[in-house]
Amino acid sequence: MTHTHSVKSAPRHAALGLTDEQAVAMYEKMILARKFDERGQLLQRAGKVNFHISGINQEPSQVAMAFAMDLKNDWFLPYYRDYAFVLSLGMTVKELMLSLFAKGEDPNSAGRQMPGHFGAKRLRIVTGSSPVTTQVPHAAGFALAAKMRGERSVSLVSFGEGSSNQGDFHEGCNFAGVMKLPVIFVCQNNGYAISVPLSKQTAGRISDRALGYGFPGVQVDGNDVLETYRVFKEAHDRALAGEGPTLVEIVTYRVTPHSTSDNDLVYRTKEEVEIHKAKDGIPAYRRYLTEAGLWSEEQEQELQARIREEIDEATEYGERAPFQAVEDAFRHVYAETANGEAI
Amino acid sequence: MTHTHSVKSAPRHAALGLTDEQAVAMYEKMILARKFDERGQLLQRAGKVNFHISGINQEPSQVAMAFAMDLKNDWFLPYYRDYAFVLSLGMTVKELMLSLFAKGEDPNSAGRQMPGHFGAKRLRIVTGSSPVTTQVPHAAGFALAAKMRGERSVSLVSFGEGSSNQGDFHEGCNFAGVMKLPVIFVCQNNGYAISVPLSKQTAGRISDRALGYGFPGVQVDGNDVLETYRVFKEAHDRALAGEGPTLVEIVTYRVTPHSTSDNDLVYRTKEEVEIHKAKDGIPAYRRYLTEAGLWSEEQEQELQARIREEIDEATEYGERAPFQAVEDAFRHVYAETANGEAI
Amino acid sequence: MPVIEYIEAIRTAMKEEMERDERVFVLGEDVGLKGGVFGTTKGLQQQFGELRSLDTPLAESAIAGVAIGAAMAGMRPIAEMQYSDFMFPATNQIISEAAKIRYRSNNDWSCPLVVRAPIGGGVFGGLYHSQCPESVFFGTPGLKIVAPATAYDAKGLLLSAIRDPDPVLFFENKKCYRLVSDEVPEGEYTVPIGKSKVMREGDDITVIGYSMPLHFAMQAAEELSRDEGVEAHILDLRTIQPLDREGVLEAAARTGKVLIVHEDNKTGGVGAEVAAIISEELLYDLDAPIRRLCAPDVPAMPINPPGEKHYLLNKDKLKAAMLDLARF
Amino acid sequence: MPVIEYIEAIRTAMKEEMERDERVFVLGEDVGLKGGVFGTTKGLQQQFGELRSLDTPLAESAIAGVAIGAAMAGMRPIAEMQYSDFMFPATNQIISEAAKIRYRSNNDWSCPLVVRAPIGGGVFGGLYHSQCPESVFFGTPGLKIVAPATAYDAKGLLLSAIRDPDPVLFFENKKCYRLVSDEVPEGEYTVPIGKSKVMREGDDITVIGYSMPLHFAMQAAEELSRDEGVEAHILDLRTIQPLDREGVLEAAARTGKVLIVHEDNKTGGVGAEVAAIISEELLYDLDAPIRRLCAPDVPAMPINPPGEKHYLLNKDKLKAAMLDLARF
Ligand SMILES: Cc1ncc(C[n+]2csc(CCOP(=O)(O)OP(=O)(O)O)c2C)c(N)n1
Ligand SMILES: Cc1ncc(C[n+]2csc(CCOP(=O)(O)OP(=O)(O)O)c2C)c(N)n1
Ligand SMILES: [Mg+2]
Ligand SMILES: [Mg+2]
Repeated sequence: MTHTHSVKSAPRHAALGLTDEQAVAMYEKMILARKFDERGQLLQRAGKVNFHISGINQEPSQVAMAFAMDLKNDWFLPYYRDYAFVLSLGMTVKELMLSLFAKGEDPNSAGRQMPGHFGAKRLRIVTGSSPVTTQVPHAAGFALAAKMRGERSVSLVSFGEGSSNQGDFHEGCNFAGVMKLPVIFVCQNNGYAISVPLSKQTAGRISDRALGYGFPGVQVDGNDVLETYRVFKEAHDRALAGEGPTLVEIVTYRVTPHSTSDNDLVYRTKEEVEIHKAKDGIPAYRRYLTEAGLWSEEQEQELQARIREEIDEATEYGERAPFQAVEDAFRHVYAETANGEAI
Repeated sequence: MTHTHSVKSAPRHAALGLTDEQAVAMYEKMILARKFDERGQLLQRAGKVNFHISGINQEPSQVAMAFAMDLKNDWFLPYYRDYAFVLSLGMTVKELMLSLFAKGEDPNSAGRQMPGHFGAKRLRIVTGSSPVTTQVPHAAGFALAAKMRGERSVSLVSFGEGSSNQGDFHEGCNFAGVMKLPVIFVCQNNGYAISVPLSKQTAGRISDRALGYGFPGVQVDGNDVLETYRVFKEAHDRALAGEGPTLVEIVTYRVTPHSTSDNDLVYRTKEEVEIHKAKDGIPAYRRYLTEAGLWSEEQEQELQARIREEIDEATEYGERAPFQAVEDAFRHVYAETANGEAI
Repeated sequence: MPVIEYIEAIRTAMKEEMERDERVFVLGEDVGLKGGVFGTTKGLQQQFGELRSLDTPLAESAIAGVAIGAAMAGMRPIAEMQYSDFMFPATNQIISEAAKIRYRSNNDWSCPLVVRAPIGGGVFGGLYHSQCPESVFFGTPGLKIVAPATAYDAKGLLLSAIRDPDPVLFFENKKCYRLVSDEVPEGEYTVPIGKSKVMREGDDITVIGYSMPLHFAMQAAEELSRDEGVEAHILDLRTIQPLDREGVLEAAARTGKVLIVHEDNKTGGVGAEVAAIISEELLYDLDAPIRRLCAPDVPAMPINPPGEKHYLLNKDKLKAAMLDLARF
Repeated sequence: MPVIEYIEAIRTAMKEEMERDERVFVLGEDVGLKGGVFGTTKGLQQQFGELRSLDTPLAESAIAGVAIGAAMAGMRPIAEMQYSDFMFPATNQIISEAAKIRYRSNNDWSCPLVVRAPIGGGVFGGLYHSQCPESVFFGTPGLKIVAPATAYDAKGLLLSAIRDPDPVLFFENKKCYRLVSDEVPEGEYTVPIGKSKVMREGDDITVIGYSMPLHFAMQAAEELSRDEGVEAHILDLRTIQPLDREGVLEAAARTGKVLIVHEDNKTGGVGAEVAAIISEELLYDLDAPIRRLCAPDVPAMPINPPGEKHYLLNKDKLKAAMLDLARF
């Protein structure tokens, strides 16, 4: 796929159909996600929570993909690093904190699942599990349901590049391809699957795989927010136009260890990480907004303060909230009747 | 991949490195397989056996791929239509008949498995099962073992185009690709998976899938014996040279119903089948041999007679042979010690 | 009431439910024009179109996974596995996903899915067209599993399965398809999931089982009644998960002598759990050790006819075991 | 004799066997430089190189399938599943292939493969990092399944598993990794597959189980001995397939009161088969109904600490159940 940035006079975001408010909102979501994520790391180090898994450095593209979607009609099947994505879909920091602290009020799983296992029907975020890539055929199933019911709905599913080597990737993509279903497959290629670098995962290029399923595959620099938005917008348009799926490979890099349980310096160097940290898409996007006259130092400080407060409150709330009562720990294996019996 | 038939003076087969004897032997194997297969159909219709599954029309390319292999060192993982392939590897018609009649002497499984489930260690033919595509990662495993032991051995695995949509295709190809293993993946694309046409299996081209695993994919006309041989020879050379796997998509057509249990006219027309029957690669190859001065009407009659006799004998032998004794029916779940106990 | 074949009962259930509820659709390999390799979905594509009787690519994990997605989206998919032997590629989708969706989301999401799969041997299908995979899925909380033995139950349980808000594995016995026929009401009725059924009353021995072997038990029981004066009490579990504890205990208590039968191999089968439940609850009411008559612990039956026969249960094997127990 | 950790025993077994036999290699996710997510393969890549401690792509069906191919080719692969929760994508390769290769080829081919997978909870891993998948594979003829509880058995059984001519599933308990240490001889020794071990002798009640819960049983037994004068006889199955029938029957007969324990959920678990065997063979020697103490029939434990604790067995739960049985 080739493309040109055609409109000369309008700023890039406007040319892509984004309002100034949206362009700014995107920035705010990135920062919110980054700060939440940093807090998660702190809380784990402080021994307040057992585990945190980070999406740092992947936020710019996650926000971009969310903003290209139709929040009222689409279906979302994120993976565990998608904090910025789900925050952009309407999940709150408080909800993420409830999940991080595994508390009963957590809408994702009532503190049953690990953090990063998103799910909230009200936000059309589909419940996810730990075994990677199982959500890929589910996304095809949501799209099939939409097609059958004649709904204008697209499903977006994301996963890592390691996970794209599972059979379910192949089967799900092929199914969606042959039925021309409205699905956007998103591979967030961050270079590692725990300790295993891309070079040991595959000798091919992930985006090239789409060809074998009969639909387009696009590689995009995840640090380039607006270009990522453009690619998703196009994929979304194709899906709605009945042209079928698109595979988007977001090229990014995992700057944190795999999770708080991982020591990444066993398998890569600090230097390598630093090189990629320097390419962070957030400052670049901030510069873009500043140059476009949409952002200022004052706004930045206001935002940082607001977010800190939001996260502080959420942290406190999450920490204090009760766990799910143990009497309820075994409920919902099957549907219950009105009086609480299994049917 | 493009290629030219370069050597002008020498006949095509010689230019490819095939001796006259080999060129003729290839023809004989095709006829043998065809006649065996026709007998299988007859036997089923006569009620002598319960089931037959046919490889008719796929023989030319199956023979070509066998002749490109090193029978002493390579490993072979065929699928159920590969009669011509296994006959070319050294399995006998008698052995195939024993399998068709499910008799105890059948080297493939002692009459435990359905016909078409090949396996014979002495011929380096790896035991296969019914669930399709499981053999694909096995082929990578054989190649990995060869690599570890420094053996000059290639593994060849075949399967249908429907089967290429299983997760194991993806996982096996990707594994072999990333480790540059000496494997030849062979998709015998015969247009149908039971009743489901290619157009409902995938919107992509099978051979294009190789790209996503970082190795070449080639499509070849399975009715063109010598071109198919050339493609396999090249794949074999690449594998031995340490250049990794090749995916070969043989374009062919299933002229018979899926098996003797299938009525294909429910889902396709007689006309469609006739068109493809007319493209049979065997007469074309016979013409080639005749024009090259290697084959005559007399030789043809001698061959037909010889094969008829061989098949008659094998049929009689197979029919008369005993079933595996029921006392042995439950043996070999686990290894036995010398005195017949499970260890 | 019309007497119809077991396979016809299954087809009718799908057809009627697809007429009643447009969320219901069937997907699988060859379910479309061909109507399935056994003919179970015959006519559905003609009546309901390509989308609702959907030929899928040859990929069971996708069949299950796509169906799970569609179920979460509010549809009522029936995923057909061509043979139960071929559902193992879908294990991860069934066990990690379908079974856990409600629980892991604390009831926010659910997965009203039916997976239909033909089990059992006796069709000269050999190792991979004859298996009983029950024990693989049995014991996975979050799944329901049914395995009807009669046409009546096949239709009634399939309607219940389709309407059930949770994932149900529907194990239909391919040998029953055309061998078993019985009275099946026209139109709607359901057989409740989780309830066993007394097929025959008797006071001498109790036979507990499910699916095809029960027909051998019934034949054997008639002969034993006639020839030996032994009266067998026969319980069809019908649902194997959740097991009908009360039904099992009542049937076992009735005679104090229990024979459990299934075609799945013995070790680790459903019969072990039935025996364990009885030995947990009824130990002092037993007049004989709990016996199990099942397939041998061998991967699956050979295709050659003597080997297949040697492997499978039949009326005579049942009769011998039942008589032996009666005489204990 | 040196006292070492359970995880160290596993690592040592692999290391020593890789030194002894160059056909042995380990493959899996992160088993190379990282040495596994638990550290089980630490140092192996440094010692044996990239091929023999092989980082695979993230694809369990390929890990199993490639290992099966290599095993048929004459190698002795050890396939590591990062968590047993993630081995379900490999189910088809394990059940349809590894388990049936010898049988289907009438002994022409074989599949000497070990699949190692960490089972069990108590590490705040939640639904998908805590499961016990035994019941899924248990009952599949052609597979052997071991599940050691001690460092000694872990090493000895792993050596036996690697040398076994058939596929062995090696279920190591991740909670045991660093919690359990015991005396382990240096160098070579094997623990036979298929033989249980009496961990403690006693005449009042019999506890039969495998893996982590046995340690709770041992602690509870000491307290019961001291406080109540109840002496428990404790049998470690060690191998869950094939079950040691004689060992089970002997242990059950010793006291006539049997409690079966495992962390896998109750219904359809290994305990059901143990109960069934006893009720088949020893009915008249029992002084109490056969009891089972297992995880609840719930998909898996929640990650939140109270929920996890509520789900898991522990010394107190064992003690209460053992005392109750003793008093029966
Ligand atoms: C089926 C399965 N196997 C193994 C794991 C353990 N695991 C969790 S994350 C992970 C690496 C995933 O890498 P990638 O897909 O690249 O995503 P990333 O974490 O890099 O974002 C692994 C192996 C799992 N969750 N599921
Ligand atoms: C996992 C699995 N699912 C279903 C089947 C049943 N089945 C046997 S052959 C076949 C079609 C195979 O089609 P293709 O791969 O194109 O090979 P062909 O028969 O056309 O040569 C199917 C669905 C099977 N054997 N294995
Ligand atoms: Mg990654
Ligand atoms: Mg085909």
